[in-house]
Amino acid sequence: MSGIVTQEGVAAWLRAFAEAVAKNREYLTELDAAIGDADHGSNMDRGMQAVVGRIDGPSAGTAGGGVGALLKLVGMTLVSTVGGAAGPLYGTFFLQVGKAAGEATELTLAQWAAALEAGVKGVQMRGKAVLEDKTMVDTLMPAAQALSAAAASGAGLAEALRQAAAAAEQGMKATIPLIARKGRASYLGERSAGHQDPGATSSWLLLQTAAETLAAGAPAEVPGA
Amino acid sequence: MSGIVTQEGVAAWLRAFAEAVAKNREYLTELDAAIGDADHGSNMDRGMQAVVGRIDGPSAGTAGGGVGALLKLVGMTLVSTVGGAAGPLYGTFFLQVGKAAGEATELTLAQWAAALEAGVKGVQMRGKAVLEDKTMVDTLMPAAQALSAAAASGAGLAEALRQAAAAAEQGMKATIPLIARKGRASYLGERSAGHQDPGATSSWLLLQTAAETLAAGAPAEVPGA
Amino acid sequence: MKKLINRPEDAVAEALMGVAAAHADRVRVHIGPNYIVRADAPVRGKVAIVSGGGSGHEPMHGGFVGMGMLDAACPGEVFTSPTPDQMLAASQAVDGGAGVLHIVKNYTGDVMNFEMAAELAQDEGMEVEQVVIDDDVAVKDSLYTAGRRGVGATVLAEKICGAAAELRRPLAEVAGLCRKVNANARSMGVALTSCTVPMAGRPTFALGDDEIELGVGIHGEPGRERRKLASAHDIVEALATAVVDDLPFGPGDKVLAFVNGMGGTPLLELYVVYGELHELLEGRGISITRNLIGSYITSLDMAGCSITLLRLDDELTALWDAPVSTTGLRWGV
Amino acid sequence: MKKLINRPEDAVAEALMGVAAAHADRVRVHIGPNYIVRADAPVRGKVAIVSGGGSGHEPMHGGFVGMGMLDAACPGEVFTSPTPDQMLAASQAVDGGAGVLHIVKNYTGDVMNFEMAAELAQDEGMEVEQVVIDDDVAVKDSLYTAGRRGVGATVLAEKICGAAAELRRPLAEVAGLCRKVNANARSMGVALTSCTVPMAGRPTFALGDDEIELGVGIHGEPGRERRKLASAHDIVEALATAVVDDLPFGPGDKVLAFVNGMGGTPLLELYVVYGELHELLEGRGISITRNLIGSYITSLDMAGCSITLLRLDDELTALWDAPVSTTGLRWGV
Ligand SMILES: Nc1ncnc2c1ncn2[C@@H]1O[C@H](COP(=O)(O)OP(=O)(O)O)[C@@H](O)[C@H]1O
Ligand SMILES: Nc1ncnc2c1ncn2[C@@H]1O[C@H](COP(=O)(O)OP(=O)(O)O)[C@@H](O)[C@H]1O
Ligand SMILES: [Mg+2]
Ligand SMILES: [Mg+2]
Ligand SMILES: [Mg+2]
Ligand SMILES: [Mg+2]
Repeated sequence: MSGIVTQEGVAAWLRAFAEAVAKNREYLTELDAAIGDADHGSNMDRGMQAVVGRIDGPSAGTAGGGVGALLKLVGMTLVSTVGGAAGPLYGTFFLQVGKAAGEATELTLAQWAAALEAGVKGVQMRGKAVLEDKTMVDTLMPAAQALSAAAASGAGLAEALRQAAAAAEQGMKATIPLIARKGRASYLGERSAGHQDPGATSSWLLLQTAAETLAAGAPAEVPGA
Repeated sequence: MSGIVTQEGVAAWLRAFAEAVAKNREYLTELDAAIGDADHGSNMDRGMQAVVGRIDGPSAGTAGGGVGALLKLVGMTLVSTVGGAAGPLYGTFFLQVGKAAGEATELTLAQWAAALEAGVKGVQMRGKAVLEDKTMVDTLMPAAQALSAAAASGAGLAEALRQAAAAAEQGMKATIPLIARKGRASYLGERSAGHQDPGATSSWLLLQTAAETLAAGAPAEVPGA
Repeated sequence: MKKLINRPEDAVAEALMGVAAAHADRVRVHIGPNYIVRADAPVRGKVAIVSGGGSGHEPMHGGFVGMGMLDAACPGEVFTSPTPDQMLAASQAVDGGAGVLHIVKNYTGDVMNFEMAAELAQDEGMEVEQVVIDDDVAVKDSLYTAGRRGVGATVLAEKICGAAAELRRPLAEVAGLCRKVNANARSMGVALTSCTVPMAGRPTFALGDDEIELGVGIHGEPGRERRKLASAHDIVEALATAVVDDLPFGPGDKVLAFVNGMGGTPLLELYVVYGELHELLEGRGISITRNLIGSYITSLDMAGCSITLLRLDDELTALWDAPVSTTGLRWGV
Repeated sequence: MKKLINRPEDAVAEALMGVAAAHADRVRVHIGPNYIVRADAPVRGKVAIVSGGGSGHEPMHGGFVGMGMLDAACPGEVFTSPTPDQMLAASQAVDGGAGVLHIVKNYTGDVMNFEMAAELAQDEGMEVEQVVIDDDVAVKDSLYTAGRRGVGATVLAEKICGAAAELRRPLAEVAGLCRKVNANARSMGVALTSCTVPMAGRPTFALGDDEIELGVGIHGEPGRERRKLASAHDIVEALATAVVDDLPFGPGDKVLAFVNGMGGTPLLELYVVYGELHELLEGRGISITRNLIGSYITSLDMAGCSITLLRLDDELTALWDAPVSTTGLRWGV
């Protein structure tokens, strides 16, 4: 076995994502100012601060229930603190990943990839966006697909997460020329082209921090193994 | 007799005053902007345009009734078109001058001076301002007194009007250092000092145009006669 | 200057035409001379209440014409007192035989024009009483100046006197109530930005990006002090302290608290102000038993607010609660 | 940025505290999650009506809680949709056993959060219907985008559905009425200046001294066209023509005309706008049988206005006329 996703790894990932959001708060808000309403950075930061407060707070750990319970707590927290479009979307994402992850405290790469795919489906069910609508779906969907493909091809966890992050980055950048068809940016019509989507950008941070943290607890991989 | 005030002379005076106000409209408003609410020029202009419209309008002249009736018409017109502080004050001034002038179509200098004094009393009755409150009274009162004094000393009409205008000018300039105690400028307290009072300035135009027009119909005077 | 108007000189008249078109069921608008009267005027046997002043303070006064408040309002040009012929014609139109009360804000122009109107009305045999409102503590009261300005208390006086008139109280009593409201009310305002008079085309006064004018008048008259921009907490403290200390209001007093927007300030901020005021008064043992929050006596597009406190007793409270039906203030009917 | 607030991040919560302090007789304010409910909630046997959205549009929605209108309002952060837990808790607090109607303005965030709230409520056995309002003709309607925004019609729908609920009409019927209002209403707005979001600290968009944004959204979203500043006549023509032609409204139609201020525009100007609108509609054979003029769905301190037309029939007219008792809208009681 070339690496498993553990509950501690997931917690580390969430902390790293929160930190990345905090660091990129102004940047995300600036991207949103160009084609939205200049709040994506503060929305996500408010939400992820609340998430960290809960998973590291006094009542943390007492809940038990494995990776699934942890991620459902994250989803509920985002739903109730973020608001706007990002709240239900990221909230649904984590709720669905958590549901798919179930009560296990450790997941194989294949299980983890399937859980992510479920999360992306949740986002699409909630927001009805398809690829190239210039949303976070443009980042999340290719990333989840890359993860599944890597798992199917027998790649190790760290390598698979790297491939997912690379796909995420590509998807994020691909939003730049697009004309938005969903969310607030769609009011701009053609004037939305030429700007990178803020939600696609925060989603890239999500995948990037996953690559940096999720495989950390796993045994070192032999390249090419 | 060294000159009488005729109904035609009074009409010419009113036209000249209207013209002077129109020409100084921005100036009066600027003075009012400094210590009031920037409307004295437009208030007086609106009123005097209406006055000219009435005394030269289609129904003009049919009224009859001499100088008194003419000036009462002026007073009523100002009262109903100017508003603010200047409306009742100038309105009362002309109403009282008209009342004192009575039904005559010609007035001697002494009669005219007495009429003006009645006008000033009207202004004071209405506005309760005394000398040095930094108002139009500072122009009107010394002017009327100068006119009476000249009449008593046997001066001719033209000379008396010149002396009244000179007193008016002096009174107007004397408002500059004063701290306003009446009207809108009084809210400024000490900050009103250093500015010439707008109402005192329009009153100077009134006396100045009187000197230029009221004696015009009268026989030329022999200086010193 | 950015305004939803056509020619500046037509703004007041066109707004009046809008009022006429909108509210024919409740008011009649007369143009030349300009005045607004309630549709059922004159009301037989009822004291008629007439007010007026320069335009630019809407909904005051035109928006307060109706059952339980004003019988007539006389709008002047923007920030310019109306003329006596307006007040005379309006008074004649609403006189129901029980006399007419003129509620006058204390500005030299308003006072003199209303005075002339009263003289003319009395000449015609009308019974007229006038009460001058002067509640603005930003201006020092003195016999030797124009005195305090009339601001927020005007709205309260019009409501309370209107209720008394509906109860068919006689003229002397209604006028007495008006004086009582004035005696028990104090106000002060603050500007965050200047207003812009349409005819002038530019802001009346210049205020730095980080400055406020404490004690501003509703025509943009200067106040007590120009200050650095401060928190709602500090601004309310400055306004409320000046108001409370002037009357003074003391522990055990019951008050009506009126937080008024100047025209350009949104309701969200007025509620922040009200929250601060509530806390401050509670700390001083003064209890708010009635309140009014909104933009009722405005200064065109000025951003800012004013605070008015009125000390209440049972009589004033009952009259405040009585039904009123105007476009600006309405309850109980 | 000049605002009567303390820390920007506290503005919404402090305004809610102000509402709580001011109107304890008519509403209860709950903090964490934030919502406002009428003081007598739940009303047994009555359909409960819940709305909500970002703050900054006051008096909408909190000012419309009360008899004859909303049972609950859920305020989000400024211009940010509230969260499902607010809507769920509010719905639970007002459910009188006859079901709950959620009136939702069509913005992606609002729609999704209300959807999640409905799912949660239904999980708990509550009967919930949702109607999405999308009346802003400035945005092209399309299946492939977020669709038209919800603006002025929201206020009218809340009033009319509230009246139907008071008459104990069943949930399906009240929801149907809401859809009927939405189907018969169209709006468009104009900005003369940008709004400034407290947390952002500077204007949302830049507009030249001689420019206006035609078709602006209530969050400062871009409109159809940036234009040179124009007369009230021309601006009303642009707005009203777009609105009339969209439904379209035609000769013989009876309409409710709603002239709404964006927060920084004084009433005087709204009446000038109303006068122009009245004339334009008359010229097209459309008669205004009801009207509403004032700042009811605002965009913080934005200067500007919006025009909403609602085609009326006897049913809608009667429900509009029915008594309502909220701090923002009140008559008949
Ligand atoms: N229907 C949708 N489906 C997926 N993602 C969406 C959708 N609508 C908006 N988004 C994402 O949400 C982001 C905006 O989030 P945020 O600014 O927090 O919310 P809001 O738009 O309500 O202010 C967009 O950049 C986009 O990626
Ligand atoms: N009580 C008063 N008595 C005499 N003159 C006065 C009085 N109050 C004001 N004025 C005069 O009126 C002038 C202002 O007139 P105007 O600007 O037209 O009216 P308002 O002050 O109402 O805007 C002042 O400059 C002053 O000369
Ligand atoms: Mg956003
Ligand atoms: Mg002036
Ligand atoms: Mg003036
Ligand atoms: Mg947002």
